[in-house]
Amino acid sequence: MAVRDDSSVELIGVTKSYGGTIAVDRIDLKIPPGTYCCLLGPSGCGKTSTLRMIAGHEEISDGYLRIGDRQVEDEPPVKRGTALMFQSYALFPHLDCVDNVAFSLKMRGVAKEERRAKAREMLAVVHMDRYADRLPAQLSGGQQQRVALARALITRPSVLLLDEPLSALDPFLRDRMREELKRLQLELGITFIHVTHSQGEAMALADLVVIMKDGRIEQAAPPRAVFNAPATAFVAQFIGGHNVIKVEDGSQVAVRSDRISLIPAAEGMVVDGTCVSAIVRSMEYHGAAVHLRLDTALTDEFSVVVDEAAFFASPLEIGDRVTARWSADHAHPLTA
Amino acid sequence: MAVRDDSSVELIGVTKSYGGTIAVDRIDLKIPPGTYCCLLGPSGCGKTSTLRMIAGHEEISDGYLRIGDRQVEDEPPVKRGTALMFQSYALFPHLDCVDNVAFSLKMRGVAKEERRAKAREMLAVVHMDRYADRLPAQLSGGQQQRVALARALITRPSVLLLDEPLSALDPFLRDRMREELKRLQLELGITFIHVTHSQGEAMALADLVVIMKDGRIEQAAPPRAVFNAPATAFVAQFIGGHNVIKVEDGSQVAVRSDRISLIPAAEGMVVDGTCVSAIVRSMEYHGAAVHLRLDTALTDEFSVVVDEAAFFASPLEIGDRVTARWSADHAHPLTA
Amino acid sequence: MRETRRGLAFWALASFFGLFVLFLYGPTITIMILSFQGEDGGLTFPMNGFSLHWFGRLFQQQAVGDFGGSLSRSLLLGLIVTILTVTISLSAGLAFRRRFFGSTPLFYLAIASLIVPSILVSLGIGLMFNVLGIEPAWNTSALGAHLTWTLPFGLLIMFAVFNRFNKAFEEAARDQGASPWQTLRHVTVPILLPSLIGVGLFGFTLSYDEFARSLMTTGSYNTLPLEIYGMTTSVTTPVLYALGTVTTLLSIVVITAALYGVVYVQRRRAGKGSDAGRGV
Amino acid sequence: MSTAVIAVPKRRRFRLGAIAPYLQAMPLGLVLAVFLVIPILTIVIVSFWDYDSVQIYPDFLFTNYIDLLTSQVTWKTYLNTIKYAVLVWLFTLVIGFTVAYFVAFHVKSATAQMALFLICTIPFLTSNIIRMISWIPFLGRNGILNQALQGIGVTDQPLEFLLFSDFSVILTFVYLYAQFMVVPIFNSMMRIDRNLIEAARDGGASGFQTLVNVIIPLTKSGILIGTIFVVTLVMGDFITVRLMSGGQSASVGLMIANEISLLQYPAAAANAVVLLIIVLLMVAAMLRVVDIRKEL
Amino acid sequence: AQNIKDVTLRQFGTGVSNLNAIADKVKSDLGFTLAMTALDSDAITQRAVTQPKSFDIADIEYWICKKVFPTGGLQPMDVKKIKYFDKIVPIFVTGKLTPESVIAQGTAPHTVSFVESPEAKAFAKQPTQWMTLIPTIYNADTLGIRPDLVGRPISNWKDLLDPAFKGKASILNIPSIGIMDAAMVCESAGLWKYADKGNMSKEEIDKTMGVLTEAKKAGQFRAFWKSFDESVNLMASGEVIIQSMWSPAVAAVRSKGIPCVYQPLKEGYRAWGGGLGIAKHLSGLELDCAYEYINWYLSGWCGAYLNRQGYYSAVLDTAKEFMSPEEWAFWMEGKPAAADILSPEGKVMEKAGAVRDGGAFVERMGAVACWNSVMDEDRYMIKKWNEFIAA
Ligand SMILES: Nc1ncnc2c1ncn2[C@@H]1O[C@H](COP(=O)(O)OP(=O)(O)OP(=O)(O)O)[C@@H](O)[C@H]1O
Ligand SMILES: Nc1ncnc2c1ncn2[C@@H]1O[C@H](COP(=O)(O)OP(=O)(O)OP(=O)(O)O)[C@@H](O)[C@H]1O
Ligand SMILES: [Mg+2]
Ligand SMILES: [Mg+2]
Repeated sequence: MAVRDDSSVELIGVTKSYGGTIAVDRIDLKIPPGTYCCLLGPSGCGKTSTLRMIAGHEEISDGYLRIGDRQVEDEPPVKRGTALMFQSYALFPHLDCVDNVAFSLKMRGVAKEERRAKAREMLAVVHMDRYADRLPAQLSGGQQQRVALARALITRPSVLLLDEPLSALDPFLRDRMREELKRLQLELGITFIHVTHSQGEAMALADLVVIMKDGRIEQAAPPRAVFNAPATAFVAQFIGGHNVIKVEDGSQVAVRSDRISLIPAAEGMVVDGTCVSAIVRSMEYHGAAVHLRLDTALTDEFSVVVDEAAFFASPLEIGDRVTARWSADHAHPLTA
Repeated sequence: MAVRDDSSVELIGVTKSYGGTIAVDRIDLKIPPGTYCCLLGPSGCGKTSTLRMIAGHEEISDGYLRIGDRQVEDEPPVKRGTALMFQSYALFPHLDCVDNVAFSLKMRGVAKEERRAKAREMLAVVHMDRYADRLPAQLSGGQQQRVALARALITRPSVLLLDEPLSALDPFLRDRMREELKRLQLELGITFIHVTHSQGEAMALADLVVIMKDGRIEQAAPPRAVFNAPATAFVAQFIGGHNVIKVEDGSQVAVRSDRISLIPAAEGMVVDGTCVSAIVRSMEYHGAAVHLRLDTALTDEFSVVVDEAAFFASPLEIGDRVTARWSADHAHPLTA
Repeated sequence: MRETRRGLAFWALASFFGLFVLFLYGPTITIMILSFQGEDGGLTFPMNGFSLHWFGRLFQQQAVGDFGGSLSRSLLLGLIVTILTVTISLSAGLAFRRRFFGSTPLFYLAIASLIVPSILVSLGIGLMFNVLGIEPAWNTSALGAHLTWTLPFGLLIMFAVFNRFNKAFEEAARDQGASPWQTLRHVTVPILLPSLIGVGLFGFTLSYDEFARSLMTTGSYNTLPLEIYGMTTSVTTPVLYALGTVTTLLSIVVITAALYGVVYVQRRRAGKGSDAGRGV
Repeated sequence: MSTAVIAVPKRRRFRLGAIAPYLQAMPLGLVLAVFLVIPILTIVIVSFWDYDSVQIYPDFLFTNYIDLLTSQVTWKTYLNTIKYAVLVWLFTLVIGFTVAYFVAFHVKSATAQMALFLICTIPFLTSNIIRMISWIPFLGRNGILNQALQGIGVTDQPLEFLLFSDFSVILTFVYLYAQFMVVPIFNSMMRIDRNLIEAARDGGASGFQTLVNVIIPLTKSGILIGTIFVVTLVMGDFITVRLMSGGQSASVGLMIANEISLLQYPAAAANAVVLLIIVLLMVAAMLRVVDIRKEL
Repeated sequence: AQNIKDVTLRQFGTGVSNLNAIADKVKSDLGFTLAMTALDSDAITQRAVTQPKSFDIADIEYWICKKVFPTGGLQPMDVKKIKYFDKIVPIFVTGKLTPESVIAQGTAPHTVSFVESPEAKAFAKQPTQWMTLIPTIYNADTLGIRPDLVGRPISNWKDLLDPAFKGKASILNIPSIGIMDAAMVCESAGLWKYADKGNMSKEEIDKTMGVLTEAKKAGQFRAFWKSFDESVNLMASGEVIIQSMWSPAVAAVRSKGIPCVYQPLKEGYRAWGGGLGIAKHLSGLELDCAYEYINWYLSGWCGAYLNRQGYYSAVLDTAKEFMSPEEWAFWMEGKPAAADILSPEGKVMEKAGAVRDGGAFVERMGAVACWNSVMDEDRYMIKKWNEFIAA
């Protein structure tokens, strides 16, 4: 399906303050139509507040919000063309799946038969037509999520907002639902704004990753750009898989953990532009790779990812001395 | 610290039935002293039931349980030398951290000053001495977890039981706590039995991974053995990173996703011993690697993991035709 | 297989509970036995024969007083109190979810309403109506007096209920285009229905039984408790007990039916199967 | 992007949401104002009035209070009432706690819990007065209990203290009000995370230690709410005390009722104001311990 | 115009006289509806004072009238409209049953029966045209005893405090009435003589209550009763074997087959009387109906109905016409029953040959020592009574 033009979202100087505390601080963000956008950041950074302001469940303290070509910050939720999927799904416990999905049609006064028929169609889209007559309490987490999705989609929103939709699922299911969300978004051609605090999830899903910290945006870019060129030390650390290293001139660089190689220890704890003496602090087996944490003079945390086969060819023990080295090409300079 | 000898655990034909349903079905398991053991399996497979039987909070319906050299299935929790850390931590909300940790000493009648001093020491071990006077409600999830750990450890148990200790934490904190758990286990030299349904967690932590299904043990082995030689198709699928492929003689083999290479499509959808024609169904960016899902004639799910740099050197699009191939050395035969 | 045993504590507590139930039912049972008094029997033991006489008399006119009228007044009053208690407490419960100016004094006023001794409320309302020249009646002043008793309970229950109520349901409804009124009608009320029924039942029982607050507020026509008490100023007969027996049996029937209904609905719903807790 | 929008001044619309709480709280406020505040004010005002045997006269006198507070009877009666309140509180607490504990922690299925609860509720649907007076034939000199006791040979004389005594008063109070203690305690107990009990056991606590160190502290709020109910109900009662003591015991409520019966409204009002203040002080002291709004 | 059938008069009073049978008869004889509400005596006082509009007809006792009438809720009745006014037993008019009788102490009905004018609130010393209450029923109370359990003849009020009956005696817990019983006991025991038992001085109140308090502390009393029913149950269940009692209550005990005697005593009776008053707000057709009702009340059927229950009615002549000669002889003349005496419901109350306790009407009402009363010192009295209960 083609991208829907009315699904662009633009935040201009949007601010949220709760009494004295400022939860979201003058953020600007432009999301092109048909984008899968992930809001990523540590707990309390303002992700949910931002999402709820877009949804219209939280008043915007200051700033403007545009969806498509309309300015909507004073509109109620229905008039914005957004739909929100709640973290706990918030399915109405007293209604069965059909009636849950048909709820918004009922509110608009659509006749019973018609709205139930439409709801069944929508349930079919999420493969839940078999469970149409069940109550939410009789559904598993994944099934509930699909119903919640159907309920959100039946209003034909141009923007779907999701607050940590996958966090309540077990890891197995999480992967499955992740794929399905992405498929749906491509199919519908609308914008998804998805809040998460898992960098893996954001990487896997997003066209646009927005990394927030303390109510401000640190970086907003496609995932590859974020991973290969983190803008700040915070971004590099938060998305993981990077070592942030201070270089001589006082500035910092980021080096991907899988771009570092370990060689037998040179004498002493040498520090130099592209290599450092280290002691193995801990090791974790991750199937295809082994993750090591090293004690170095450079940083608190120095992590290295080594291919499993290579690692076990000449295994290391905790406490072993090694030298870690990397190529200067792989050292990406950071702004702060 | 040296391994404590009395920390071995042995389950012999242990069964748990709730009324009619059998939750745990005659399992045998021998855990050597000082082992970090992870119980892994899908929801409802009986992990919690097993753990709670070891803890003594659930009666063993049938079978025997040995801890150290004592047979304990009829002993109350305190006498078993086990300590349980609850998933939700179960800190006493009316007691501050010190009193939470000192609880078991109080029960044993240790004088107030003495037990509070000891509790403070234990809080120091988990770096929580600064928060000694706070109530649980005033702590973050990670802090609560440390207090719970301190409370479990103060009884000097020979076996520490943990039911999904990390699932309530955000991913950032989860990694940190994981490292800390492992460190503690090595330091104390006691056995940890840790329930999880995250394969990554089990791999990263365990000396012994026990994979359960429907109340039975599918495989119990060190993580590398599990990853490189999954015993059954279920294990291969559950731990992930594998493709289970039917071969000519009707038996199945497992091939690691990262051991598969993609080459430009040969004609038609060819199936053969070590290669298969495929169409790219979806792609997920994972930072250092890209995960692809392919449609093939072989299995429902065919996944391939490609190094990021290699992938973007000659990127693929959804819908592209490719041929996936692997070396026969990497095809590991499965028992069922 | 080992048997699951119940500990000594269980049986000790179960016996205690049994004794408590016996304690609660002792008088009820006494009433039942005595309602079968012979025709010449009185309100006390010893039994003077055995008959259904008093049940028959229950449906005839009494020498003094009027069961029919006062009972129907009490039932009607109870019903009005129930409806008002439910709506007012629900409405106030909704209000109290937000801090608003005067919320704390209002809350403490409600608590005060609970602890002001009943005769004072009764006397005060009676005097007030007198001063204002309004005629007190069971459906005005007594209604108000009863509400001062049932509303605080209703409010406390609503607090408890709303503390456990997930606001996301309402936001979801708003998101789906429901107006505030539609949200209340189609989401909040249905979800809270069991609790609201609980508040209603509670309010009804409190009102149905209220004596002291009715005493000076009922006006010309008595409610049942007053009527019963008034009847004791003359010769009373085991008809009183017959009334007690009949109302008790009636409420047992109603409650059992309600319980059975709930279980029945649960069974039927469960019949559709459940994947809850399964990772599908 | 159009930057023109930035020039638009921020407007804040009037929102119904802002006054909604007031509208929603209004019915409650009105009922309480009309049927509680004004009547109580009336009583307070009248308590300063003068009266003779037939009329009351607007005035501003303290004599009603002086008479009341300087009389020994007042103190005696208040003491007696408080004695009832304390004893009834004690018994209902023990009973209420034990019953709630049994249903909350020893009955596993939710359906069974509900059924047991309903069993405890059914007697309350029979009129209070009928239930109260039916204790008389049970406890009387020739009542069921005495006959049973004599029948099984526990005593050969009927036990007189069973009826028309403090014993029967307290018994009836406990009988009438135990449920007011059971319900809030049960409610608190059901909110205790079951894992806490296991955590206590895991820490080596015996059943009794768990009770003292975990369950009781966590049930405090329920106990408190139940206490408020029971204490205020007993403090204001007049009918139970009169009927069950055979009129031989005094309570504040009874004293007020006697004054009202002879139309000595100002005296009754003064007495009522004192009672109200004492009860309010007691409750205020209890509320200091627990914020019930938070604990519900 | 308003139809008399649509009129409903609301009457309240104690269960003693608020009988449904009377309402039924009113409906059939007069056509309008009489709605009866039964209350206990405290509630009656409260309602009459605080809710004067909640009733049309008040059925109250004379001592209550003393408190209620001055509050203005009732309107005096014009005796010219009362057909049988001249035939009302003189106790309620002059205070003397016979011209020679001594006026009894206490709130004797005639002292509160009249006011000077329709607006007056103060009682008149002499009969006037304006009457506050029209008497309905009255009686002379004495001690009721369980002859099977007291074990000896009872002849004086002081026997109530005989230690032999420790834990088995009772008195009324209505302060205004209870203290009168106590006064009878004190006088009977020869402790002192009251100037006017119905209007004691503080000192007399102190002394009287002192005696009661002592007895209470010594465990003399089993219980105090407040309502008719309580007194019946106390006696019937054997909790109490001697107590001050109402005549119909004795009858009620006896009707259960339990022996009970309404014991005439040397010192005489403590009497009480009730009457009907008309609410202030009544006017027009309703007021006419109220007068009609009162005239009907005195016209005999009602009197007979009440007499048959052991009370006395206000106009004896009319009642006599509605009673059989045997009944009249038994109830009013103190003669042995010539035939079985039946209750209004048709139950046998007394077997043939029985004699009414206390004898004839004149013997009983002629031996009234005092009336239930409200004293000038009632404020003090209540205080002392509360003290007594708290003791
Ligand atoms: N209703 C509120 N009142 C006051 N402060 C609030 C409110 N909601 C959020 N905050 C504060 O605003 C900040 C941002 O909260 P927000 O919920 O948006 O964070 P988040 O990024 O979604 O965090 P999380 O990952 O924990 O969900 C936090 O400091 C939070 O404490
Ligand atoms: N108290 C109980 N009564 C009846 N059945 C139970 C009870 N506890 C567990 N079960 C059942 O026993 C089986 C195993 O449950 P268990 O809690 O051990 O699974 P689990 O592996 O811990 O699952 P999860 O990952 O969801 O926690 C499940 O089918 C469950 O429904
Ligand atoms: Mg959030
Ligand atoms: Mg589990």
